[in-house]
Amino acid sequence: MNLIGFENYLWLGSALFCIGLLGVLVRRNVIILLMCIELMLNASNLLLVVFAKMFGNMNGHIFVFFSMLVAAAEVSVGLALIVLIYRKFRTIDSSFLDKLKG
Amino acid sequence: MILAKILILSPIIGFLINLIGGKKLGKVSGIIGTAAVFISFICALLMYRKVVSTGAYDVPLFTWMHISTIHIGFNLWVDELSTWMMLIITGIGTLIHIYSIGYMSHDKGIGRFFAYLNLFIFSMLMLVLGGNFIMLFIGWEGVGLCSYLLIGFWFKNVDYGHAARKAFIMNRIGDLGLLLGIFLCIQTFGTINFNEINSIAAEDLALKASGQLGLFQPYIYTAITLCLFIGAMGKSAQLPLYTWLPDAMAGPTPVSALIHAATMVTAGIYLVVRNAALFELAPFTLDFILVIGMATSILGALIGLFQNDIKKVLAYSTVSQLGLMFVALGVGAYTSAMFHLTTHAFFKALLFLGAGSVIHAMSGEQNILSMGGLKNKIKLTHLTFAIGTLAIIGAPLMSGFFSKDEILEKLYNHSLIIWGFALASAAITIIYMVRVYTLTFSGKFRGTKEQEDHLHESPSSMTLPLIILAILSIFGGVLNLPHLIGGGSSQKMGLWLSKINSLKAIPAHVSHLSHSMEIMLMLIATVLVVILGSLSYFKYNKQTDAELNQPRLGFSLWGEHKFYVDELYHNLFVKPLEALADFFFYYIEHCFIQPITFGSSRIAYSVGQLLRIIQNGNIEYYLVYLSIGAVLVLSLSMFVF
Amino acid sequence: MHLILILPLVVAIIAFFMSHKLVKEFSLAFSGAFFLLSLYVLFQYNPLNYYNFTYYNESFLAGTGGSLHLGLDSIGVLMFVLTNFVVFYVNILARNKSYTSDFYGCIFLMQFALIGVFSSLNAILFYFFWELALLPIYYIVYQWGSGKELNKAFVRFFVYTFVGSLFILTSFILFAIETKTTSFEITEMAKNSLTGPTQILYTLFLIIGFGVKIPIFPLHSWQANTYRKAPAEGTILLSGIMLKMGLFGLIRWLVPFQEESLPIIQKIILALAIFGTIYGAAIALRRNDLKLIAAFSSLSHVGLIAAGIFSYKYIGFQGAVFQMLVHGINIVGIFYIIDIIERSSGTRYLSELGGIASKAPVFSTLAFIIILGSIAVPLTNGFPGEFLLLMSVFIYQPILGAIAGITIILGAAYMLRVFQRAFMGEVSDHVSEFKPVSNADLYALGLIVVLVFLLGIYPQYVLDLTANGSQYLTNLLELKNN
Amino acid sequence: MDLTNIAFIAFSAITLICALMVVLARNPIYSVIFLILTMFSLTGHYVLLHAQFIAIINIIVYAGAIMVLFLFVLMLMNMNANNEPNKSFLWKVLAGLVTSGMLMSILLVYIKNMGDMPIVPTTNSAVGQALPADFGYIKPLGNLLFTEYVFPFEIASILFIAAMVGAVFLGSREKSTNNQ
Repeated sequence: MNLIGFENYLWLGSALFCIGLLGVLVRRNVIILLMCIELMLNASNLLLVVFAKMFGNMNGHIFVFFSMLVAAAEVSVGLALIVLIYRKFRTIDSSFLDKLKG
Repeated sequence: MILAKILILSPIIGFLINLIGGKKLGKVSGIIGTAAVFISFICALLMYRKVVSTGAYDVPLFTWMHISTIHIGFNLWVDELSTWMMLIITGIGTLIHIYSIGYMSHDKGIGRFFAYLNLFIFSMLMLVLGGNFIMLFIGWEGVGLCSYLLIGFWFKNVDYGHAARKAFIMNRIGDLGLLLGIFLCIQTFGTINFNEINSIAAEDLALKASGQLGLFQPYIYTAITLCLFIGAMGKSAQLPLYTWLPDAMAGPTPVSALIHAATMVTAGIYLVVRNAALFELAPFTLDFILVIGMATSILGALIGLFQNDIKKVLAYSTVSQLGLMFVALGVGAYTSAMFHLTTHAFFKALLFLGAGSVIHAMSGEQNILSMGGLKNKIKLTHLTFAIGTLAIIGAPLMSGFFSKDEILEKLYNHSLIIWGFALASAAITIIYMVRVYTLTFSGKFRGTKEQEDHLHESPSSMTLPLIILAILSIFGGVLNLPHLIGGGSSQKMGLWLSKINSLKAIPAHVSHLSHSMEIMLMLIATVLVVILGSLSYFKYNKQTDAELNQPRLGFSLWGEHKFYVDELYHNLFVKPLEALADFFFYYIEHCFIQPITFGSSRIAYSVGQLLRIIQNGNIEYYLVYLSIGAVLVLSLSMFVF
Repeated sequence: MHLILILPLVVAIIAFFMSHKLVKEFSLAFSGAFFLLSLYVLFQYNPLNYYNFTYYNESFLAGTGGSLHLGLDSIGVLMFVLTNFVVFYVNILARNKSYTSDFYGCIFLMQFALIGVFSSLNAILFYFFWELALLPIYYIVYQWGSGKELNKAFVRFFVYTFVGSLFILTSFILFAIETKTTSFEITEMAKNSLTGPTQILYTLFLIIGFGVKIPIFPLHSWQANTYRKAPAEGTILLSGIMLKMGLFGLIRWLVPFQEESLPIIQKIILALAIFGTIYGAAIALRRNDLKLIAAFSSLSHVGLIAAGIFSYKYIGFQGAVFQMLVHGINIVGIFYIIDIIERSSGTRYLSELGGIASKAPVFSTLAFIIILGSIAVPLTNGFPGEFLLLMSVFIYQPILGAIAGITIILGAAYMLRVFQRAFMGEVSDHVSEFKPVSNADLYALGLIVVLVFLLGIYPQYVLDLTANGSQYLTNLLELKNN
Repeated sequence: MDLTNIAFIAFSAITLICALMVVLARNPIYSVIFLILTMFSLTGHYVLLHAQFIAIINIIVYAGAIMVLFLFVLMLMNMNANNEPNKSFLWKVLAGLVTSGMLMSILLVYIKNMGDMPIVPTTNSAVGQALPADFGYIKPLGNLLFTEYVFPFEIASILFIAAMVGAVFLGSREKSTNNQ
C-alpha cells in the first residue's frame, strides 16, 4: 500500500485549506487573518504540485512559483496597510474596521 | 343668392369695422352698426318677396366638412320659417340698434358694443338660416358667445362677469345636449341636413299613420328629440336651466331686449319647429316638453310676482312666456307657438326698451320701489310701456290677446287641466305686470330728490323704436287672426308657416272648436284681464311706502329669493364639482398618482435599505457570505453536473 | 427629403458655436425660413401619393437593423409643418429674453430630431430620433428652468420619459423577436403580424411608452410640474409639439400593427383617456397658477385626442390629426399669452391678476379669441376637431361620448374663469404696472388668431390632406378585422 | 511500510497540527512560529513530490522572507501579548459550520468524481509511470519559465515593482502627515 497516493494528498490539501478558512472566520486579528490566507494559499500550492507530479507536467510548478510571487507581493502591501490602519485606529481588530458600511 | 350673402355678410362687416375701428369711431360706430343691420333687414324683405313668389330655396356657399359619407355644407336654407325669423331678427334688431345709439351714447365702449351686437345679429341669422344642424350649431354657439360678451359688457364689474359666465356655461350644457342630438342624427339618418331629415321623418310618419312599422324604433326618435330639447332648454331658459336668464339682465338694457327677450331665447322654439316632424314621432318628448314648459311658465310667473328690479320682473316674465310657447309646442300647436313668439318679440322688446328708458330717466335706478309717479314726467315712455303691459297681459284686441288666446284654445282642445294651468300662469302674469306698471308710473315719486330733478324724457333715437314697437304690439295680432274674426283664410301666419318641410309632414290637427266655445274662451280671458287687472291696479296703487317696504314673510319671502333655486344649484352642482376638482387634485393627484411615481422609487430605496444591513462594512461578514456562497456553488455543482 | 432634415442640424451646430450677440437674429431668421420652407413642402405635397418625399439609405445604423428611411405621409407632413411653426414661435418668444447660444442650438437640434421622428419609416431610426428629441429638452428644462424643487420635477420628467422610451424600444425588439424579422422598415414590418399574448404585450408597451409622452391619464404626473418649472419656451416645445410625438407614434407604430382588434384594451384605454379628459378639466377648474391650468387643460385635450384614435374610426383619425394640429397652434398661443402676462405684470397667479382688458385691450381681444379656439366655439379651429372626436367616441359608445362631452362644458368653465379673473374685473395691483405689449408680440398672436379662424371656417383643406392617411389606417384595420 | 510512507504520515501530521495551532494559538507570535513549522513540513512534502526547486523557494520566500516580515510587523506593533478578544460563541459555531460545510462539499466533489471516473492522467506519464529524470529540477523549470511563460514572468516583475512602490508609499505617507 502506497500511502503517497494522490487521494491522500487531496485529503491533506483540503484539510489544510479548511483550517485556513476556519482561521479566517474565527480570528479577529488582521495579521492572523493574513496568515490564515497564507495557509490557504499553501494548500492550493501543495495540490498544484501534486497534480504536476500526477500528470508528469511541470506547468504546475510554474503556477506555484507565480502563486508564491503574488503571495509575497500581497503580504508586503497587506502588511503595509495593516501598519497604516494600526497607526490610524490603534487597533487591528477586524470587528471594528467597518468604515465601508453601506 | 346674392341677397342671402349680403344679408349674412353685412353684419359681419359691421362687426369688423367696429371692432377694428374701436374707440376711434366714437359715435359713428352706432350708425355703422345700425346701417349694417338695416341693410340686412332690406335684404330680408326682398328675400321674403322672393320666397312668396318662388318658394323656398337653398344657398350653398362652400363645403365646411366632408367626412366619409357625411357632407356638411356651409349652406343657407331660405324658406318660410327662416324668412319669418329673419324678419323678426333684423327688424327688431334694427330698432334696437337705433335705440342703442341713444342709450349707449355716454358709454366709452360704444364701438365694442355695436361690434358685439352686429356679431350677434350675424350669429342669429346663421342660426335661423342654416340648412343643417352644424350651421345651426354654429349660430347657436355664436349667439351664446355674443350673449356672454354682452352680459359681461361692463367687464370691470365682477358680478356681471359671473352672470355672463353662468349664462355661457348653462348654455353650454344645453349645447352638449344639442351636440349629442346631432351625433344621434348622424348615426341614425346619416345626414344632418334638415330637409333630408324631415323627409325621412315625413316618410316615417306616413308609414306609421298607415299602420306600418316605420323606419326606426320610437325610442330613437325619443332619444334624438330629448337631446335636441335639452339644447332648447338651455337656450330658451327652461326649467331647470333657466336661472341664467334673470342674471343676464346685468347686460345693457338693449341687449336684454334684443337677445334675452326677442330673439336668442326663442331659438329653442325655432329648433323644435324646424324639426317638428321628428318631435311628432316622439310623443313622449312632446309630453315632456309640455310638462317642462308648464312648470317653467308658472314658476317664472310666481318668481316675477315678488321681484322688485324692473328688469328682473321682465326677465322672469320672459321665462314664463317662453314656457307658455313650449306648452304650445308640447300639444303640437307649432304655428301658435311661432305666433306667440312673434307678438312676444314685439311687446317684450317694447317693455324692455321702455324699462331701459325708465332706467335712463332715473339715472340707472332699477328698483321699482324707488320709482312711482313717472306717468307725467316721461309721457311717451309711459304711454308705450302701458301699451306693452296691455299687450302682455292679453287685453282684448291687442296682439298678445290673440296669440295667447290661440294657445289657450289649443290647450283647451288638448286637456282641461293643462288649460287651467296655463290660465293660472296668465293670471299671475296679469298681476305682476300691472304691479310693475303701477309701482313705476302711478302714485307719487319715491326716489331721491336728485333723481327727481334729473328726470327727463329719452332722446328721439330712443323713443322712435318705442313708438314703432308699440304700434306693432297693438296690431301684431293681425298676422294671425282667429277664425272667428277673419274667417278661414285669416290665419295668414299659420298658412305661411305650414308650407315648411317639417310642418308639411304633420297631418293637420283638424278638430276646431265651435265658435261659441271660442267666444267663451275669449270671454273668460277678457274677464280675467279686466277683473285681475283692475284689482291689482288698485291694490298696488294704494300701497303706502310702509307697506311696500315691510319685510316679506313666508311664501313671498321664498318668491323674493327666487325659491332659492340658485342656492340649490350652487349646493347641488357647483360645490360638488369644486369638491370633486379638489378631490382630484389633492387626493388622486397627490395621494394616488404621485405615490405611484414616488412609490417605485421608494421601493428601490427600501430594497436598498434592506440590503444595507448585509453590507455592514465588517469584513468578517463578507467572508462568511463568501464562504457560504462557495459552499452553495460547490454543492449545487454536485447536483447539477 | 433628407435635406429638410439635415438643414436644422447644420443650423443647430452653427448656433452652438455662434457668439451670443448674433445668435438671436440668426436663429429667428432661420426658423422663419424653415417655417416658410415647410409651407412650401406642404403646398407641394400631393396627398394622393402616400409616401411622398421618401429617401432611403441602407447603411445608416445598419448594424442594429436601422436604416435612414425617411418619408412624409400626409399626417407626417402636417406634423412637420407644426414642428416648424412651433420652433418659429419659440424663437419669436425667446427674442424677448437673453439666452445663450446653446439654447438656440438645443432648439434647432430638437427641430432636427422632431422632423426625424415625424418622417422615420424605420422603427430603429424612429427610436433614435425619439431619444434624440428628449436630450435637448432635458437640457433646456434643467438649465433654464426655475422655481422650487426644479430638481425633483426634472428627475421625475426624466425618469418618466426615459422609462417610457425603453418601453417603446422593448416592444420593437419584441416585434422583431416574435416575427423573426431582422428588418425594421415599416413596410417590412407591416408584412408580418403578431398574434396572441405577444400582440397584447406589444400594444401595452407601446401604449405605456407613448402614453407617458401624450400623457394618458395615470401616466401624467410628470407633466404639470415640468410645465410649471420649465421656461416658457420649453413648455411650448413640450406641449406644442412633443405631446404630438406620442400621438403620432400611436398612429404610426401602433394602429397599423394591430393585428386583431383588442376590444378590452381598447375599451380600457378609451375609458382612461376620457377619464383623463374630465379629470384634467376638473382640476383646471380650481387652480390658481396659469401654467398649471394650461397644463391640465392640455391633459384634457390630448385625452380626447387619444380617445379619438382609440375609437379606431375614420372620423376618429381625421379628428385626431386635425386636433393635433389645432392643439399645437392653440397651446402655443396660450403659453405665449401666459408668458406675456408674466413678463408684463410679474405674476402668473390668477389671484394676483385682474383687469388686463382695461390696460391692454388689443392683447385681450387676441387672447380671448385664442381662448375661444381652445374651448371649441364653432368657426374657430377647436370646433371641427372636437366635433369629429366626440362624434367618433359617441358612435363607438354613446355613453362614453356623452361623458366625454362634459369636457366642452368644463372647458368653457375653466377657460372663461381664467379670462374673467385675469382680464376682466378691476385692475389689480400687479396689473396696474402692466407693461405695454410689444407690436411684434401682437403680430405673433395675430397670426395665431388668423389660423384660429382659418382652420375653423375652412377645415376641409386639412381634412382633405389627411383623408388619405386616415383612410389607409381605416382600411388596414377593416382588412384585419374581417 | 517504507520510509516515504512514514515521512508522508509524519509530514502530514505536522502540517495539520501546526496549521491548527496557527489558528488556535492565542499569541500571534506563536501563530507565526507554527506557520513557519507548517511551511517546513510542506517543504518536506514538496521534496517527496519531486519538486525540489519549489521546496527550496518555499523555504526561502515563505519561511524566510514572508514570515520574517510577519514577525517584524508583530514586533513593531508590540502585539506579542494575548490581547485578542474572543468572538462570540454563536459566531464560532457559524464558522465551524461553514468550514465543515466547505470541507464536506470539497470532499464530496472528490469522492463523486473519483467514484464515477477515476482521475486518469491525460499525458503519457500516467500515475506510477516513471517521471523524467530531471523532473522538478531547475533547468527544465527555467526553460519553461523563460520560453513559454516569459510574458507572465515579466508581468510579475512589474507587479513586484508596484507592490514595492505601494508599500513604500503607504509606509511613508503617514510619516509625512505626522511631521506636519
